[in-house]
Amino acid sequence: MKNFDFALLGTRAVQYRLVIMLVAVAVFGGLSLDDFLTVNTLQSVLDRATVVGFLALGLTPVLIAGQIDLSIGSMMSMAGITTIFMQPVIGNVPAAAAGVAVGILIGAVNALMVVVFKINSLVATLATLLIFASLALLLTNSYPLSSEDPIFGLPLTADFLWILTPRSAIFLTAAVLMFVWLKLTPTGRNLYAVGSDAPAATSSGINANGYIATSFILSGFFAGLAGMMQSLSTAAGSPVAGAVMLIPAITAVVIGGTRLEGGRGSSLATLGGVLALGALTTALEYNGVPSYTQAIYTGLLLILLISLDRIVSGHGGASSRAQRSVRVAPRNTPLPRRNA
Amino acid sequence: MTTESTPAVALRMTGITKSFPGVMALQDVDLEINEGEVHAIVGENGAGKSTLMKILAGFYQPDKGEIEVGGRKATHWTPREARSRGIGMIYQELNLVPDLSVAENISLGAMPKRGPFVDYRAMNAKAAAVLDELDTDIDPGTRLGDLSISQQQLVEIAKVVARQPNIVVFDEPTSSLGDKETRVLFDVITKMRDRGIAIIYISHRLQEVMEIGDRVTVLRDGRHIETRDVAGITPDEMVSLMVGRDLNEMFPKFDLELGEQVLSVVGASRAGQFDNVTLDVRKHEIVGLAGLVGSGRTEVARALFGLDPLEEGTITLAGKTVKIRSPRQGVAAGVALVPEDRKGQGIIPGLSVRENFTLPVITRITNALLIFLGKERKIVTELADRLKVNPPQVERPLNVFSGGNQQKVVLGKWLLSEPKLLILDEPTRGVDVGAKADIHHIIGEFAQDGGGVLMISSELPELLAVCDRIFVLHEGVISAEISRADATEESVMRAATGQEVAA
Amino acid sequence: MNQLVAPAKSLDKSKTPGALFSTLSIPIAILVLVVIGSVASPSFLTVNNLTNVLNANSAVGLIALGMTFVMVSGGLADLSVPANVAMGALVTLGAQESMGTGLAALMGLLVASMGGVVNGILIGYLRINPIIATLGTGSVLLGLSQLLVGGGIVYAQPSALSTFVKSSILGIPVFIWIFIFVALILHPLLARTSFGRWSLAVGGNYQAAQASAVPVRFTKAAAFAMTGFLAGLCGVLLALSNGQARPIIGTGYEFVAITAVVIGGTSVFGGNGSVLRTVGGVLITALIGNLIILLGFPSQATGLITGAIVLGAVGIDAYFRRKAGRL
Amino acid sequence: ADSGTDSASGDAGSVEGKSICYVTLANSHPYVTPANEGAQAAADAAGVELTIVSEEFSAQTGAEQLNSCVSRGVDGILLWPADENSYLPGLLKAEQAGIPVVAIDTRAGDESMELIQSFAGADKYDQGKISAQQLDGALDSTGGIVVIAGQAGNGTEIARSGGFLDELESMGSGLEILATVNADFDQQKALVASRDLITKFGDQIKGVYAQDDTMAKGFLQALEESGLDFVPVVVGINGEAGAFDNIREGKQFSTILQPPFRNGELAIETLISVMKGETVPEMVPLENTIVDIDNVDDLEPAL
Ligand SMILES: Nc1ncnc2c1ncn2[C@@H]1O[C@H](COP(=O)(O)OP(=O)(O)OP(=O)(O)O)[C@@H](O)[C@H]1O
Ligand SMILES: Nc1ncnc2c1ncn2[C@@H]1O[C@H](COP(=O)(O)OP(=O)(O)OP(=O)(O)O)[C@@H](O)[C@H]1O
Ligand SMILES: [Mg+2]
Ligand SMILES: [Mg+2]
Repeated sequence: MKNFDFALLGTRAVQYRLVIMLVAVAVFGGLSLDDFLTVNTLQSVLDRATVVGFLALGLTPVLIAGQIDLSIGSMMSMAGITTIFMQPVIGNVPAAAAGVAVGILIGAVNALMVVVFKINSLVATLATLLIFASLALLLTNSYPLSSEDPIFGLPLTADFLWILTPRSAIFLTAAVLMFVWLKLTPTGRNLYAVGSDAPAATSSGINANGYIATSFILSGFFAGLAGMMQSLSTAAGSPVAGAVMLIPAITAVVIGGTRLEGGRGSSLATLGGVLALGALTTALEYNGVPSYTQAIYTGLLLILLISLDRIVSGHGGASSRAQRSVRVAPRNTPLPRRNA
Repeated sequence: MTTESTPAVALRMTGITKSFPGVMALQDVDLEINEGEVHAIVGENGAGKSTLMKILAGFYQPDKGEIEVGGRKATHWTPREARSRGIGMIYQELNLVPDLSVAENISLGAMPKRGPFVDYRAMNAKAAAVLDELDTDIDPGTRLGDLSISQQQLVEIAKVVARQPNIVVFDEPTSSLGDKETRVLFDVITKMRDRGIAIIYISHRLQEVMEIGDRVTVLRDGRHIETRDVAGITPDEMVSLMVGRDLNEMFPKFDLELGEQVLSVVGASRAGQFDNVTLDVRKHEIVGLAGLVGSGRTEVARALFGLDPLEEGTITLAGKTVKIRSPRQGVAAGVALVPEDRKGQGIIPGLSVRENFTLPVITRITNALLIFLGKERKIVTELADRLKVNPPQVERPLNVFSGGNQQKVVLGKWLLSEPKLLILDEPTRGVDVGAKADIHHIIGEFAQDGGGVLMISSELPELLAVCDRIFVLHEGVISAEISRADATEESVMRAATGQEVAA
Repeated sequence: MNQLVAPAKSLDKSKTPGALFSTLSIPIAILVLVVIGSVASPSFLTVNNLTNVLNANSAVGLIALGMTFVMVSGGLADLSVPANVAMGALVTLGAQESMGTGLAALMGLLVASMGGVVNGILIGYLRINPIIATLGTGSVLLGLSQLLVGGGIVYAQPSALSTFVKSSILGIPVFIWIFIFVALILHPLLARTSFGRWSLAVGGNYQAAQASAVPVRFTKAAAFAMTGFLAGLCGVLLALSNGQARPIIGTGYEFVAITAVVIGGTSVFGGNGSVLRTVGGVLITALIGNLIILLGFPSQATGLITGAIVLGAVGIDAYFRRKAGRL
Repeated sequence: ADSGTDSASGDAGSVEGKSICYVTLANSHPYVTPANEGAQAAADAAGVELTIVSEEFSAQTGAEQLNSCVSRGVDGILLWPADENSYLPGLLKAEQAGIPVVAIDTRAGDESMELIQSFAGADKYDQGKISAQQLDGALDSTGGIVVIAGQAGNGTEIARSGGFLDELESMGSGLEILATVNADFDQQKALVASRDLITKFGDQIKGVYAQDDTMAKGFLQALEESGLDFVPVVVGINGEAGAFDNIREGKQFSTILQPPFRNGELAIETLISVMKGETVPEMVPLENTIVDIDNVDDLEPAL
């Protein structure tokens, strides 16, 4: 009896973890700081969450497709320096587009490596992480570029709607749109199928490679967006802007509940993860908690959540049963090849 | 060929040749399938049946040869193209997505839409309709990964049926189905045939071929041997065409004096899986464990080996009460299990035959530190020879071997551990007649040498032929213990379906 | 022999282009780099420089050796390496005063190994995804190590042990000896022992290995514990030879180690790999670093070249694998 | 933003109970940590509430923290710029909100500096310049040198490289830069790179500009290992204890001492002056003290 209650409690805790975390952070922040639960703070939490948020959002389809993209930070840096570099050359708006385009382009390179050359995505994107981080430094000679029009990007982080700024509004919209795509449209469902079992999806006529490629390009797109917005709102294109972004982005996605094994996850969960992490960071920061202690907390949170998830989902015979039957799906059916 | 009523040709494959590195999988194979016929394809493991079908489905490109569907030549033959031309495949292995719902799986690749969105209502309705046609009560909303294997198999079939294809390939569909499900499947196949659909049916169970097939094509070593009307062929003839020789003894049975008890299980239970199971196996004895799919046979086997330990009950091995809570303890106690899911739990695909063979006993061929490679090679070569592993190259990775040979390796792996009790879960599933005879022979020899065998099989004739005694499970409870003399298909089936049996 | 006709022509594994590539690629790559080096710079083929090449990556190479087991056993990668390096280094120097250099170094090794054991428990026993688990533990451990030094720098006191670590034996630096020593232990451990066979099996098919009475959880956990230990060893050695340590001491080592293992041809999917090949991978990455400076390339280009080599090596390997029909 | 300069000038003289947000470079760093401690001490002394947030070397993180400090409506902001440009938008917001900003340790770009009331710290650009002068002087403006730079793109690296190169040029120095490597302010990386540099150039290396003392130490280690007996002029920065030893032993030519704790104090004191409405100079210098064999025994190492 007792056991059963614990299991149920655990299941619920995992199910509603985002709500629990957000409430806990709000209570903790509200109690420890008198200016935490204010419009200003909320706005700043949301606004600060957007850059990591875009990266995490881009990572979500990749993880759902059962792949991983370590190069998001490098793509972001490349997009940022492109945006700032191109401003005087082709004008502000086209330069912003060019920044995003660079993200898409590198995403396409990742897609090429994974889908055409069949390199495991962990390795392929580790390589592109190294390559484009290095390229960003070489291109800028390691100096951050400063924008010739620093005012242009400012409206991105200005007051917009109540607790929103324009860029956090774009981020929220993107998260909702992605949710609709993933959950309600056939292509979204197909993406889950590919991540859950690519050969099986292929045998149903789903172009698994196409979906995997798309997910990498999307990741590039969002990293490009992150880099573009970041560089515009700081009026600088730094070659190392993205270097520290990978871990918070992955953490946010995973805290949200998307699996690294593919087949499960959602962009709203990612949104929740991003917000929970952002709010926690802000609350700790305002309390003067040193960054390394924050790292301990977030690390513990990550381990705790994922262990809880594991223990709860690994409970009882039902799921060992489920695991067993999943194994029957073939691992060795080759993916289709185009040319004879 | 098509003389009298000239039925329309649904599919013509001509001169199909396909090689893999080192293997000529298909050589100049012709195949012609008519509309409204069930065309069986038989052949030994590795004969090339699945390869031919994968070419038909667009998964492999043939090195040479042409495909003609519905009178039109196939160009740019991809899985997508094949599907759009009405070819449906039900594979030897399941091709489903565990994380989506049953309904989504059934509509996978062609979900009904309303505007840009998935029309979930239509999708669920469609799934419910097809599942109903297949006579199952699976809820379309369940996550597929939560279903049992046989339920998944039905979903797989539903998925293909739902697409209303003109040519349907069944590649060993019954290997994980029980008798009831098999009957349902045959009904469905008959209905489809009567609607004019061309059906290709691959199976190692020749009785099934005799029952459901109209014509049969025999492949051997990647070559087309013969196509004949089923009415004009006997299973024995089929077998000799398949192996190129006569097989006189399919189920060899050594009659041996039974020894003392090897295994005795009393009151074994695992919640939700089986309850109060009591059974025993003696030296030299082959004991069958029969039951319908889902009756809990696999669970009993796994528990005895320590994969899912018992919650209640005692296990006594060779007179000693033992606790088996992990496969390591199982092996230490002298138990071995050949699992039903060969690909998932039997083989390590990337390792060589040698490394697979010695995996459970590797600590026994080491000194304090290192493996004796020479000794390992010697043991393995001998064993491969004895088990007729084909090709006899023990350094090749196991995944390039055919199913039957993989199964021999799994079996051999456990023979090396010299168990007192050998548990076999569907040891001949998906295995051809030749290899099957080999496997039965190996099992017989093991019993002869003083081991006890507990064998699970969904093929009743196999159990009846091989076993000295049969326990029957019904919904996790032993419903009968039947001696060899009393065992008939009827008596076992009655117990398995829960009808009263006087044992 | 067998009455059933063999459908397969006899196939000699070592003669397919893929097998040829995977056996020869590393020696060839090393040769090519050596040729480039000796053409480009007269100082390349000097004993001194070649010692430098070996010496450059032998500390992080230790981690690559451990990481080989992680990858082979299907554990993907250990991202907590920098934290364990820092732990090893900081604990050693922090405890040096109170317990003496030798004991302090053991303490450092112990703490880093504990980090590895925690990873092992999370990944092997709780079966948490290695990337996430090690990201989490790495974050916690690095935070702890910073907490430990209150954010700053710890200096070493002169000691016999650090003099020894900095010295050479037979003209070869102790670092290289240690690397060779560890490689000589770990190579047969993977290739010739039961544990090695278990690692390959666990990486090849976890379920089947479990059903073959392989101690799957232990095997997987041990790989991470071992990597934690080796990362700690790397940290201890660096701290003693540098005479100081900071929490950032191991930054980026996880990527260098992964790169070396991958260039060595170990599959990220697990199930195959060899320590000897990782040694080759370590050599190649070291040669690249050496050549970049000798050729006068900007050091920012390291990532570009290393990344390109990883893509090339793995891409070609994947190509041959596919051609051989083994996915 | 009802607080800010208006109220600060309203009751000039007292800043007790006011709040300062300090965006620091890092929480755990040999130089930054003592500087943070100095800032805390100064704030405590003045009765000001200090919130320290760390950007962990990332200008992007710092820029967002700056924004968030502004939106919290603090009374003053102390900023440690991690690069030249990224803080401009946040500084504009601070200006609109009337919150004074003082920079510590590193200068921001010129446009940004216009929005910053004062800068308290050793000038790193200046440190680069001093290093150039030291090397040029010691080598009589001839010979080859190598530069062991910090982490590419890092603000300190940029300032120290910039000052060095600009000064060499403006002096018309005859020094020839043989090679520049980035060793990320890491001793081990400097060691590995230096081995290769020594192999390649040998005694052509007449001088070494290491952008901090840990990297200078790495070079010296490599030199020792190589067994070559030439003695290049090694110039470092930071005034670490190890560098003091090396200077005493004649292995290192000089380093530049800047006391971090004092730096932190100075910055907060400057900011408080601004908050009180006092006029402060554009730059409150923290002396860059050159340490060499002549004065090494009179000074205390910074860290
Ligand atoms: N991807 C592959 N790479 C290499 N060889 C292969 C591959 N697929 C099949 N083969 C080989 O081709 C031959 C034919 O295999 P196929 O799977 O078609 O046989 P099958 O008749 O379906 O056998 P089974 O009854 O065991 O299913 C076998 O020798 C097999 O080892
Ligand atoms: N998803 C599930 N969760 C929990 N229990 C299940 C699940 N699916 C099936 N079961 C139960 O597990 C028991 C054993 O099922 P299983 O199909 O493995 O039996 P079996 O006799 O080994 O059949 P076979 O090996 O022929 O598939 C049955 O009582 C079944 O109802
Ligand atoms: Mg087959
Ligand atoms: Mg079963």
